[in-house]
Amino acid sequence: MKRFLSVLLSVGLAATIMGGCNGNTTPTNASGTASTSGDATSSETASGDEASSAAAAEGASAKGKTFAIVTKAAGNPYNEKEADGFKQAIEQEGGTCIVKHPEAATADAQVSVIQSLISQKVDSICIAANDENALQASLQEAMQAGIKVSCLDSKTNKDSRQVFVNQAGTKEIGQALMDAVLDISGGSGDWAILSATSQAANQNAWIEAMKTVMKDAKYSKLNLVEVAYGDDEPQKSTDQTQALLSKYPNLKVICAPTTVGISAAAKVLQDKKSKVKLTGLGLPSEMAAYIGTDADHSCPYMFLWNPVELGQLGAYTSIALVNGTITGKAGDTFEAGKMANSPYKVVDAADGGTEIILGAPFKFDPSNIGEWKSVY
Amino acid sequence: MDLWNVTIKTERKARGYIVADNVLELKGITKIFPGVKALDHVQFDLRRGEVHALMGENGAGKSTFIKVITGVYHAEEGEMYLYGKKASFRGPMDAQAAGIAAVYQHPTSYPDLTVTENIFMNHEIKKHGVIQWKAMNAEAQAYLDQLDADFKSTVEMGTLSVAQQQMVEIAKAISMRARIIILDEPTAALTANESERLYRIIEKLKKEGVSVIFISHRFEDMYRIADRVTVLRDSQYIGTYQVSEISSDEMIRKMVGREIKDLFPKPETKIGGEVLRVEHLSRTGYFKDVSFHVRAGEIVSFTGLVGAGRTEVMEAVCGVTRASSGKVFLEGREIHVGCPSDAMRDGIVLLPEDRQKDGLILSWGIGRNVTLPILRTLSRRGIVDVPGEERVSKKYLEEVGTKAVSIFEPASSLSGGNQQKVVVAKALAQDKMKVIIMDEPTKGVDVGAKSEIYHIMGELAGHGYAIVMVSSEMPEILAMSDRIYVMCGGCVTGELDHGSATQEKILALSMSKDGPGRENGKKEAVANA
Amino acid sequence: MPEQTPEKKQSLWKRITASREASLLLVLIVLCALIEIRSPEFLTFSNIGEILKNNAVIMIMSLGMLCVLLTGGIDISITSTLALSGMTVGMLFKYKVIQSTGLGFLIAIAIGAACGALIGVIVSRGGVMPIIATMGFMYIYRGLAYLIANSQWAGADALGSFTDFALSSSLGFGVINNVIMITILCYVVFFILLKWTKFGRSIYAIGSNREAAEISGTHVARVEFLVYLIMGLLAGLCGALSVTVYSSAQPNMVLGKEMDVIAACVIGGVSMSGGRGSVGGALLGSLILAVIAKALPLVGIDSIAQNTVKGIIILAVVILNVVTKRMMDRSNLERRKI
Amino acid sequence: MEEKSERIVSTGKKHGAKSFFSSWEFALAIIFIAVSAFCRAISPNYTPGNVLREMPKYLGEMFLLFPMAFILLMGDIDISVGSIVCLSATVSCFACNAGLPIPVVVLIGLLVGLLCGMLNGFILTTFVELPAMIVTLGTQIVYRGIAEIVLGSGGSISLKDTSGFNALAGKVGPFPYLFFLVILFAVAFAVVSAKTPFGRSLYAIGSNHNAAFYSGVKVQRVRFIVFSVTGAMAGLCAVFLTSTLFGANTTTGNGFEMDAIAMAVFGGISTAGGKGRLAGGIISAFIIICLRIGLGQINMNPQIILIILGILLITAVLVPNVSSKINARNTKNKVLTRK
Repeated sequence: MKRFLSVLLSVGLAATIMGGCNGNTTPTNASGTASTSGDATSSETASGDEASSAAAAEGASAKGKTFAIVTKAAGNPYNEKEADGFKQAIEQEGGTCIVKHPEAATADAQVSVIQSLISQKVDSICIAANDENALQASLQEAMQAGIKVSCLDSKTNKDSRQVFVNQAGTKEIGQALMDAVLDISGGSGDWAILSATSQAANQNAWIEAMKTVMKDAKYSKLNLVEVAYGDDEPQKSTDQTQALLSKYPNLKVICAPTTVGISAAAKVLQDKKSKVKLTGLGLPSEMAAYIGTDADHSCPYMFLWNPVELGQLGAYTSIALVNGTITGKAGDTFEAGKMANSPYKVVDAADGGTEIILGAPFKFDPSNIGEWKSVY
Repeated sequence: MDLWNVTIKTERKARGYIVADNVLELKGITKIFPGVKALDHVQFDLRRGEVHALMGENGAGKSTFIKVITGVYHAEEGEMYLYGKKASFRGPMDAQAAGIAAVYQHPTSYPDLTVTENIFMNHEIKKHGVIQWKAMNAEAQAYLDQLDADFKSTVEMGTLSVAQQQMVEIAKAISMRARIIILDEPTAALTANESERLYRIIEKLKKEGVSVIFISHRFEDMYRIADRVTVLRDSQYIGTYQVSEISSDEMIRKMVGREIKDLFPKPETKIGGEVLRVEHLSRTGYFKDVSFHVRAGEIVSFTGLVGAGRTEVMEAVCGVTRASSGKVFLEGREIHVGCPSDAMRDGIVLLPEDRQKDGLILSWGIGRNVTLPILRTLSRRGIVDVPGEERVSKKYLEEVGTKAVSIFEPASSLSGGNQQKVVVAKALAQDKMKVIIMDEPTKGVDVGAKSEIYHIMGELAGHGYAIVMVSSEMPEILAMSDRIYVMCGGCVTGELDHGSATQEKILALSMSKDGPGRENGKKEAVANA
Repeated sequence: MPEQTPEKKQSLWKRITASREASLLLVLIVLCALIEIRSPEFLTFSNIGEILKNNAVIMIMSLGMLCVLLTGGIDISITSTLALSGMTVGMLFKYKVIQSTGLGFLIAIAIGAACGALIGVIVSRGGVMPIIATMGFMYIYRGLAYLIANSQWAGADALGSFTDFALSSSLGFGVINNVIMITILCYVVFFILLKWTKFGRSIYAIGSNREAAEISGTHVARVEFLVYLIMGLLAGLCGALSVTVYSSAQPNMVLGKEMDVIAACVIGGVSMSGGRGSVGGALLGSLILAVIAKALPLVGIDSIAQNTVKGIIILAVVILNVVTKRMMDRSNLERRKI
Repeated sequence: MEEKSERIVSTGKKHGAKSFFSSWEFALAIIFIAVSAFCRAISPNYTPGNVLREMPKYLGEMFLLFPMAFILLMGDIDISVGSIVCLSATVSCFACNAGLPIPVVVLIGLLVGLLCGMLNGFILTTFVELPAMIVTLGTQIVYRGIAEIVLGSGGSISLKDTSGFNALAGKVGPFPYLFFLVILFAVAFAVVSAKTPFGRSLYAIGSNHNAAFYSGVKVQRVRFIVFSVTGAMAGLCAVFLTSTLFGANTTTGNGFEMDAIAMAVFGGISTAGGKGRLAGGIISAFIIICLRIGLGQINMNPQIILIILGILLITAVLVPNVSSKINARNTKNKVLTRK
């Protein structure tokens, strides 16, 4: 038995040390890493030459640098759009982009992704966190390793990031959703929230924002009966919605600030031809079938920002951080390519850190859903 | 009364009446397993309506030969003729279709299914693909009645005793309208009167023109029931003889290939003081108020019908199961045994009845099997001293004369007799041992090995161990034991000493009342394990 | 022996405790009654319909799992198979490769059957322990589902007419919803299969005594293969079903639900060592789980406590079963005259 | 028919050099070298420093591998470990936030794990008829469920003061404490399983628990001990997980049980019990870890990595089976040709 262990250990050390020697001789450049990755990753990472050609065209402020984006989970179109936007922007600027989807939608899985990125000596990491605090250790390690760390879509705590790229001011989202609820309910009545997982940082932030907004007198007739959690699973979301309906017979509005939850709820309501109406945050491509003001559509209108743009802004922020244009302090400003409200400004966030706000949430209604459903 | 009129009721195409005199004939059968030649040019023939005994030591190839006939194995060489026509079975189904049915040593039943399903497995009564439960239950019950069985066809197989399960197997054979029925050691698990009942059934079958191949280690079976006997030895064909014309000594010589002088060597040992005393031991549902004692150097045997509670008593004494009341004394001091390890600590060692299931770890080397109970004593600072372990196991295995290539040879590759020796060695290795309880020590053991085991018992007695033997075999009981306790229905119905004991007395005592089945007891023991 | 005491001698209570199905039915009825008292809207036609519809997937798959467990095996890859087939169909609709609902179902079932067949070969021919083989395929099929999805979902809009299937009741003669109808059909088919066909009985035979089955000429390997194939086939069907029911195909569909399926079977009295269990048991087991999941929010138990309650009930049911069996054995022993 | 002499001829050591080189563990060692070399080739960043830095994330799971190997050797299984990790991580986080000193927090973590394990053991040894699979399935759901209740609607907790746990994540040179601890436990468990009476009794129970019981092995006591130890080890795993995640949530430890079982089985430990050696499990664990790290560094799609692992697992079991079948056929033919 001990013999086997000794075999194992000696072998292991031998292999790694051998590795070490070679490691020192070969220069580690990340684009090389990307290109060795085979077809599996070619779908995700830029193939090197394309990037460099793009770089030649542009003023190439990111040439030779590697930028990584870590999404919340694989197999989710919203995250994919985000990543696409990020990639476009980076490649336009001539940098190399690494898109990393964690194995599962957990902070645990994201930790190993970050660790791997540190090994690859990327220049910046832009991450949509699955848990606000769980990533602190690894992200701080990354920053110590000289990697610029920013978050987008869903933030980490202030100590584990330099800046947070916020899709829309948490307050604005809360405000917009509350007004929607007020408007759809006709000013009074019971309403409920259908959220994603109970530990999703951004969800909880928006829910808090809504609650604070609700303190205002004009919402006094609204009565929030329950916050249900659908865990971003269609089945659980469906069950939860049905439970809400049967529990609160005179429920008027459900607000689902999650792309999975809202489509599940929309289906339930529409199938039942229920009088309960729905609003929240959802992907046009998923929700097109449900949006309409008439009786047989369950969702009069909903909100979202453009995930592609969010990704792009994330990319420009990363570049700005890497080039030292910004340090993540409030007051810094930077150019974000051809984006609408460029230049962007770093402002103080509620949690004591800093953030960059993409803009106000965008409203999708029957008038414009048709054109957007094909976009994202 | 005619067994077949039962089956006629079922609409299944009746097979044409057989004219050929030789129902079954095999020539030059050779079967090879990885590295081993299990059958070497064996020949055999079976006449219509005869009972043909197949004798031979364990490992002689009897079971393999049967499996060839029933199509489970496919012989590399040789032909088989069925009713004069050349036949070759691709699988058991072909054999069944050809009217060959086998009742195996360990009933190959489905414990979770009902008797009906067991009887009709693979030849269910179907109406366009749909199983007809009513008809099947009725027919199954009819067969059971023919065999005057004492249980219903809707009972779960797992709840029946071995004897009852065998009856089901035979009913199955009849239900398949088998013209050739193979009984593989049917009496091994049966007591005298259960065997008698089986004999009657076989005779009934004979009258119907059914041919029976009968495998057994008991000469009394052969002489009682068989017309001819074929002997195998070391996977070779030795010969076929008229039972009426061959003496048991000849038989033994042909089977063992050598002379065995006195099968039962009972040495005159001086009997010492009392070692084990059991007082008013009871276990709800199994046995009640059992008291007995054993003295040093004494061989005491427990006998009675299967289900009389003999095994259960011994298991309770050794802590396999808990007795509900009663006291156990070892050398005058009361002991409390909660589990086998306690019993071993005190010096009581049980050689379980089913050595394959409870006695040995078949996948292990025989050496390791021997040392399993004494590992702690063999280890220094918590680490097992492997060389020492191998020395010890080798010593004791040789002491009982185990025939094996090495102590690393897996127990599964040994014959029944040698396996039993390993179990004995395992007991001997425990130096604390004072009392050794052997449950059916010669069950499924061939003649040669039997006498060796008797030798060992004699020696053990000589060394002053107190020996308890549970057995159903009259000859060995009468020959080997100093005193005999007879049990029936969970109670000790009598105590006889070597001089006064006779077969008649024992039978009388063991049938003084009828007792419960034993299967649940076994099950519980397993559950506790 | 208890089995030999005639049935009529036993009291009704004994007969109920003796039959697993009966006692489970009792539990279910009591459960429903209690919930009904707490919240009267529970036993409404629509609500029951919802329960059946949302749990159709679990209920159907527990049929396949029943067969697998009966042979003494286990299959933890089913939800991955489900995701793979469901996702494929979803994508086919999304990219307008197919339009017809029927074709969608056929493809899903075919894929499921193929997955099951592969497992069947590995287990029955390759002699790999079922738990290991299916654990491997759990990763493999789930991974494939993700690759096929390629970070896309098939939403209601993309699926188009396929989603209507779960709404209409064309199969149920306009009364019973299609999904529920399919569930019922599956149960009828399997009830017949297991009770009245040779194949069904040989499944029991293998689980009860493998060697005996081999000796008495049952084609063990073939039956085992078929069992896993059937399991996969049902998983494929459920893939299509869950896509229509939730009108969305996502690669992480019903992640980790395989344990619920196994739990349903075990609660239903299916032995994990094989040979024991019935279609009725599977039905009741999955129904009890479904009712609990549905009822907890209604009776005001915080949905956070749902899992705890579920787990406790699983443990309680299996332990209770052991205890009652022991008690019956003891009473039988005491009835014996010595 | 092989020659059976009257006396026993003890044919020397069974585990001779030959059997060592033909052993599964040796094959695994080779595979390990191959994998290291492969990763080295595909990723320039696969350096000792990086590997050691990325390892702790995975090493924690090895605490589950060791006892799981014991359980599998006994022919049992425990699928509740992942949930035990979740529960004891949660509790120790609460304890830490309550301001208790870190040693106490660690002890609490271990204690919670131990208690969960003991509950498993208690149920399994009191109701021996129940298969471990279903019992641990039940407790799996319950333990995670309790964690969910404790965590409340937020569903997650994070350490207020991370300094204590930070200390646990410390390093000696490039080697994290965790690494040494894992090696320590690896040796300890390996020795126990291979060299001690207790270890032998594990194999005995797994091979034939009846015979083991009749031979004086206290089967149920052994099972209870092993399941309890498993719980405690899960607690240890939880503590170190917390030291990297600075918190816990309802998904903590998801699927750890499957990883542990996969490692053990890939290491040649049969789920049927009685077969395999812990060394195999340990080597295979390092193989899997290195493969994950290496493929991760070339940014391979995580799903493809999972597929690869799945295929590896199945082939690892399939290949020996098939080859043994073929061998059997060959030897048979040999005999045929000899005569």
